[in-house]
Formats: sequence, C-alpha cells, structure tokens
Amino acid sequence: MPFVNNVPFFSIFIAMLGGIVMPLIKNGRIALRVTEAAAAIIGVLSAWLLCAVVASGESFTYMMGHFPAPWGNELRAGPLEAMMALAFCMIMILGLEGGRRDMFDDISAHKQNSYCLMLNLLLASVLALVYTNDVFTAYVFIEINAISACGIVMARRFGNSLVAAVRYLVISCVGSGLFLMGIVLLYTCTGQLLMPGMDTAVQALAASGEYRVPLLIAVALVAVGLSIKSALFPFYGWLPNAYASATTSGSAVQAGLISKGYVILFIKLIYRVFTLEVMRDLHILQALFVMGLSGMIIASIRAYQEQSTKRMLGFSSAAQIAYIFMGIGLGTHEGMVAACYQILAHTITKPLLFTSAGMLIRSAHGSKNLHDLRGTARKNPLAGVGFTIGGLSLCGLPLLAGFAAKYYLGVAAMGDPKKMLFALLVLAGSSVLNAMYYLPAIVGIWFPADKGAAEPLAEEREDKGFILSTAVFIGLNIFLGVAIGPMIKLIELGLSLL
Amino acid sequence: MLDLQTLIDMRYQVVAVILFCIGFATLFLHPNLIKKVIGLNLMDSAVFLMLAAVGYIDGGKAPIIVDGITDASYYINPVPGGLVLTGIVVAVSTTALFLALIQRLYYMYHTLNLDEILLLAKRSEHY
Amino acid sequence: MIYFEFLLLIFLIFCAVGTVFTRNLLSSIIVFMAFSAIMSVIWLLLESPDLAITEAAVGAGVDTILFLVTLKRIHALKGTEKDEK
Amino acid sequence: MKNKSLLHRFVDWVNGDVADDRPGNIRTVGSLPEAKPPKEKPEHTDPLRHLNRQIAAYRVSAVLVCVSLMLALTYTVLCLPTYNDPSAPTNNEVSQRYVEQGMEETGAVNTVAGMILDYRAFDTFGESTVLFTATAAVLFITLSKHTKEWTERGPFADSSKDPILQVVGKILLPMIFVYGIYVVLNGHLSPGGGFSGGAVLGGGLILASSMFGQKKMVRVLSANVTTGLSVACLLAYAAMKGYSFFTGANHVGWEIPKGTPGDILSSGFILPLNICVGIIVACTMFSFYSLFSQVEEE
Repeated sequence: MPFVNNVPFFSIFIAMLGGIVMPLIKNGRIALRVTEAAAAIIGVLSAWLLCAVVASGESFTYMMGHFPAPWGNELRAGPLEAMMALAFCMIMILGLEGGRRDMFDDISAHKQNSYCLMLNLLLASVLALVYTNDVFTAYVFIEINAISACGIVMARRFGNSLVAAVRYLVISCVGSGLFLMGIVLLYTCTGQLLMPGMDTAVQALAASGEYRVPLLIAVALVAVGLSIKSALFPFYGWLPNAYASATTSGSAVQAGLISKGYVILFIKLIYRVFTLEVMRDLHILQALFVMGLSGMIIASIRAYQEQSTKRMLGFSSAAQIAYIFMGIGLGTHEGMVAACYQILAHTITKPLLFTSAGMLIRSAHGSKNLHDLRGTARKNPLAGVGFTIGGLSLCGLPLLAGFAAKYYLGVAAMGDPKKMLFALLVLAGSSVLNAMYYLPAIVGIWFPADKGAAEPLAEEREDKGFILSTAVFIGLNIFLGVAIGPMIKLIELGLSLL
Repeated sequence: MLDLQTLIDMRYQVVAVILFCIGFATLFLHPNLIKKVIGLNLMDSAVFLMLAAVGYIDGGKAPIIVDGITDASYYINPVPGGLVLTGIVVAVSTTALFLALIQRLYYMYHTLNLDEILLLAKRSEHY
Repeated sequence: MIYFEFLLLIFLIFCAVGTVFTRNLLSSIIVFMAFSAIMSVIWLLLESPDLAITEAAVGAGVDTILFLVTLKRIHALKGTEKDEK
Repeated sequence: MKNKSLLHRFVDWVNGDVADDRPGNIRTVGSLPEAKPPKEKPEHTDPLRHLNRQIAAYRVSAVLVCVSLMLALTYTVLCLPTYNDPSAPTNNEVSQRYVEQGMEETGAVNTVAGMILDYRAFDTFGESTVLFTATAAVLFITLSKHTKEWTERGPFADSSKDPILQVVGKILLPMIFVYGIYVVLNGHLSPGGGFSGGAVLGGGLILASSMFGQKKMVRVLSANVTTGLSVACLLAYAAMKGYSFFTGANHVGWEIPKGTPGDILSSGFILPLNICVGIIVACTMFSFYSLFSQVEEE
C-alpha cells in the first residue's frame, strides 16, 4: 500500500489533535496560528492525495485497525473526497484569516482558545464525514459537528446568539435523532453498518421487494435527517440567525463547511449505498426535487425582505443549498455533477461574502443594518470588491463560479424532459431574485447616501490577512468560473469512483 | 397483519416507537426548554431500546465468553450493545450542553419558555 | 417472565407520558429518573449488563443530578426556595 | 420620472426614491428611514406578529408531522424482522466473528469491550471526543471572570450540614469508588468498561463534592486539573489507537501481545484504553456538575 493512502487518517487525526491540545494553549493568537497550521498541513496532504488518486485513477479503502470491511471501521478516499477536503481546509484558513480582527474583538481573550478548539473539531468532523465508509461513525461525527457548531454560534455570548444556539441545538437534535432512527432501521433490515456490505444488502432487498416499507422509511428518515442538518427548505429556520450571530470567521466557516459536509455524506450514501435507481424507485428524489425548487424561491424571497446584512446572506445560503438539493433531486448523473459543482462554488463564494461583509460592518461602526452600509466600500475598497465579486458570482455573472454552477444545473435539467420546465423556470426566477437583492446591496455599498460628501479613506491600519484571503478567494472564484471543463472532468471522475 | 400476536411479538419495537414519538413530539412541541431536553432523552432511549431489541435472541447469554464456549448461537448479538453504549454517552453530552445553555438563557430572559424567549429576543433586536 | 416484561414496558410508557405532562418540573425530573431506572432493568432483561450499568449510572445518576442542579440554579433565582423555608 | 434614463431610475430605486407602497417591499439599502416616517411604527410590531404567526404555523405542522411519523413508524416496525428471530439479518457473519474469534483476535473476554475498543475503535474515539467537545462547550458557556469567586461563595461552596447526606455518603462513597474502579479495570473480563465505570466514578465524585463542598473539592480537582487529565487521557488514547490504526492499515505487523484471555493483564491495549476512557468520562461528568453549579448570575 502506498504511503499516500494514509492521508485520510492523518487528516482526521491532525485536526482532532489540534482540537485536543487547545486547552493547553492559553494565548488566543497562538491558538489561531496552530489551528491555521493544522488546516494548512491537512490542505497540503489533501492536495498530495488528490494528485495521487487522480494519477492512479482509482479510489481506495483504508482500514482503521486490523480488521477489514464488515468488521472494522473503514475510511474511503477518492478524487471527490480529496478535492472536498482540500476545499474545506482552504476555506478554513481563508475564513479565519479574513475574520481575524473581528474574532479578537468579538470573543473575550480567555475564550479564544476554546473557540479555536471548536473550529478544529469542526474541521475534523467534516473531514470524517467526507471520508467515512461507516454509517455509525458518520452519526458520531455528526454529533461532534453539531456540538462544535453550537459552540461557534454562541461564541459571542450576546442574548441573540444564545437564542440562535439553542434553536440550532433543538433542530440539530431532531435531525440527528431522525438520522439515527434511519440507520437503526437500515441496520435492522440489512445487518450491516459499513457502506460496502450495506449496499449489496439494500440492492438485494430492493430487488426482492422484501422489507420494502422499512427500507423506504429508513431511506426517508436518513434523507430528512440530513436535509434538516443541511438546512433544506422547510427546515432552514435556524440558519439565518445562527450565521448572523456568530463572529465573522465563524459565519464564514459555517457557511463554507457545515452544511456541505452533510450534503457530501448524503451524496456518498446515495452513490455507495442506496443507488440512484432505488432512490428514484422510492420517490425520495422527487420529494427532494420539489423541496429544492420551493427552497430556491422562498429562501430568496426571505433574503429579499431581510434588513440585516448577515441574515440576508444566511437566507441566501439556504437558497443556494436548495440549488444543491435540486441538482441531487434531478436523479441523473449530470444532476449530481452539477450539485457537486454548486457545492464547490457556494463553498468558496459565501465565506468571501461573509468576510467582506464583516469588514464593511466594521467600517459602518458595527451596524448590521443594510442601509448603514451605504458608501462603506469607499472606506474599505478591498472589502467592497470582495462583496461585489461574491454577490455577482451568486447572481450568475459569467466567468465567475456561481455562473458555471447555475449553467451546469440548467444543462443537467435539460436531461429530464419532465422536470426540465420547472427546473429552468425556477432557476431563472431564483436568479432574478438573487439579482434583486444583491445588486442594490452592491450599488449601495459603493455610493454613499449623501452624494457630495467624500468619505475619508481607510483609517485602520492594513489587515494583511484580510487582503490575502480576499485575493485568494477572488482568484478561486474566477478559477472555478473559467476552468469549467477540467473541474467537471475531475468531479465526474470523483463521482464514478465513489 | 395487525393482529395481537404480532403486537406481542414485537412488543419492544412497538414500545420503542411509541416512546420515540412521545419524545419527538415533546422536543418539537413543548415550549418549555427543560421538557425539550427530557423529550430529547426519551427519543434517544427509544432508539436505543429498538436497537437493543434487534440483537436479542431468546435464551442467548450476555456476550461475555464463559467456559471457552465460542458458539455464536449461544450468545446474543454484541453489535447493538456496543452501538447503544456509544449512543448513551453522546446523549448525555448533548444533554449537558443543552442544560448549560438553558441556565444562561434563564439568566438573560428569566423564563424557560422558548416562545417567550424568541419574542423577547426579537423585541430586543428591534428596540 | 413475559408478564414482567409487559409490566415494565407499560410502566415505561406511563413514565414517559407522566414526565412530559407533569406540570411541576421537579416531579417531571423524578419521573424521568424512574424511567431511566426501569430502562436499566430492561437492559438486564435483554442480556446487556454493560448497558444496564451505564444507564443506571448515567441516566438515573448523572443526568438527573444535572437536571436537578439546573433546576436549583433556576429556582434560586426565582426565590421559590426561600418561600418554601 | 418617466423621462429619466434607465440608469437614473435604477439609481433612484436603489436610493429608495421610487414610491412603492406595497407592504413588505422595503429595500433597506435604499429606503432612507426619514423618507418614510409613517412606516416606522408598523415596522416594529410587524415582526412580532409575524413571529407569532410563525409559531402557530409551526405548531400545527409539527402536530401533523408527529402523527404521521407515529403511524408510519408503527407500520414500519410491524414489517421488520420479528423480535427474537435467530435468522434475522442482523445475526450474520459480523456478529458471528465478533463472538467466535473475538477472544483470540482482541484478547477480551467481554465481546462488547472487544468490539468497541478494537474492531470499531474509531467510533469510540469519536465518542470520547464528543464528551471532550461537550465539556469544552459547557466551559465556553459558563466560564467568566467571576467563576473563581463563585466557587468560593456560591450555594455549593460549603460542605453540607445535612446529617443524612453525611452519614450515607460516608458509607456509600468508598463502595462507589471501589465498584467504579473495579468496573473500569475489569472492562475486558466482565460487564462494564471505561464508560460505565467512568460514569460510576463521576457520580461518586459528584457525591463527594456535595458532601465536602466545592471549596474543598476545587483544591483537589479544579477545572484546570480535570481538563488537563482529559486532555492527557485523550492524547494517550489517540497515541495508542493511532499506532494500532497505522500498523493495522499498513500491514506492518508489530502487534501488541494479547496475553492469556481472562487474565487482568491481557488483551493488548484494551485495559489501558479502558482506564483512559474511564478517567475521561469521570472527569467530564464531574466537570459538568461543577461547571453547572458555577454559572454566575448577571
């Protein structure tokens, strides 16, 4: 076995160890550096793994211990997993750098190391969700994810952030309870906990028609549990407050990592256990499709009505997650590719918006209200550029990541004559809605309300971390918008090797 | 198929489902936060009961090897036991976090009713 | 033996309903503790002594204490404790 | 307004100068607050009514969801493999191997301990991390500058005067500790293990704390000590399991001697792992309790 195959195990362990040693580091700045260093090491390792699996053209399983598939825990890695791990590590570093100043201002000094602990464990749990080959391991790490995300939400300890945290905790307990019930039912009918054994058993059950109702309910419970966790349309109520009340880097990391980890787990489960045919047969994909379509419209409308900047971005995230589930709900291979592209596009765009918005809010002296942000981009042009690029990308301006994702969703929708009309109409409608709330915001931040007065330029000293992170974010966004062909090929390779 | 014999045979699972739904409804519907936590615990216990009932075989012994008998049919299935053990610990951590949050919220809003807390939070946002 | 099982299971449901519908939070928690205790007997019936020990220590022990401490902190603020004295 | 160019009209719209009386259509970037004084009041009450309506809708839908969930699940359960059926899908090669070869492969007589600490050890590592994360999160909520004073002066600071607690505690405490330690150390031989024994020990620590008072308890087991112990044990756990994951996956060999099954010093890493887990769980349970009684009032 080549040594590079150890990377998934090392990634998860480095992130976990980074979290475990945090209580020993009392200084917030050092803690942040250690967190970033851990994420950087994992990022480099993931890039190495990505090169290796693309070169070898096959994915592999990794035994966690001395025992193979149906007995011991296993990890599994292929191009898609490695790519997602790389993306998540990058978002982690860039989000932390972009929101660094806010973090030191918002969180009291003796809690900064605990905050970094939560971030590390969040990264570890997301990585484990991406790599795991075992549904019960997935459950355990979902709980780590929920608890650490809750810690990140309440880091600021204002009344509202505690309320947001308790709402988040209630909803995520419901989600993980349903998910656990789903895997218990699956275990009851199949007798397996690892994906490779479970998939043959599920195929056999689906073919023979035995235990059809339990299978349906189990798959439905898993789907509902994961969509509650990833804030799909009817269950997105917790999301805007949770994102809005965290500190800037917390919002960025949440928007980039949390819901995406669950979606990738879901895609893995679909490909490795349930298969698209069984899912379509049980009418679950259709339900997801409808939920995705409604979410695209309704969450966008809520974002349009929203007055607070970060809550608007939160609702926009809910709409973007609905796009992903719409892609999954198409039930075709192209739909999945488009959904993965949308995951990548949103994962790099939304943290950019959050870090830029955080900087603009600083320029507006901490006011969250959208109309107080007028003209703030003049004070902090880089943040303005970041917000503009991010917003335009989500509106679907060509050459940016959001456009490519939407374009591919549209192309994928063409493949299914029944769903094509709805999908395209809603896609168009949702894009118009996106433009209706992002464009005024973008114009607003560049033009001060009182037209004559030229504001003095940046009074704060330059924040190198923010400059770096914004530049890299914009670069990534343009890269994803331009290098569509190779990325699609990579995703297709990854999906075929899942 | 819905006859008494099936219900008697499946007694653990049926009770587990009833408990699950009681817990789920409490977690979802009861405005009192402490009751929500209790609902969460009921829900988790129900899932564990269901899981453990799956592994039980009449006449099987606890899976602790005695006298060198290593015949699988002599013992019950050990897998659910291990999973439930993990689950119980996860449930107690969530409970503790939940209760700590409740104490904090109580000091801020002086109520345990989530609806009231939401209203108060909304109000403080606007004034 | 099966009658004993039924007795326990019915008791379990009674406790669950009781703990949800009791208005007084303290009694609700005590009923929940009884629920956990019954649960640990059921684990024994299902031949899982590991779970029985854990459930008795965690469910009936630590969980209940955490609930009670929370209640005490909350009641202390309300001043109901002084009223009782 | 009609003769303005499209760009100007757009700029006006952004500025909120366009008359738009539809309720709810307030583009905030544009709508200058002073431009619309009559809208100020409803804007404050509206969200609350909206929230109330939202809560009511949530109620109704939740009841519907619960009822349908109950029906669906009951029906599902009746279709499942029957209880107590030796040929059910769960009694397959997985559990067979755990029972039949577990003793020689892990060295543990207690199959459940062998399963959670050897076959499926990654889950268990995750589980210990859940506990650790929860402690950190509770610490995150409760920690403040006044914590120390509160421990010294709070309602739990002094030893209890209650004679029942003192007498019963003095009898029970040694028994609880001996039992807990026995359960932890014999995890691979008899029912129990790190989690059960750790919870028992944690319960014992809580009892001791309520007997002697937190002022005394903190001298022995302060938050720093419990956190340090948890971190050290988790690191030891990670080191041992990391070693065994790495060697197992890479087929390096270097196995740990298993010893004679049934001896106290047997079954490789399971005994030290159980001790680590036991300490983590006991520290976590105790620190939950002490942190809970430390939350200060504001």
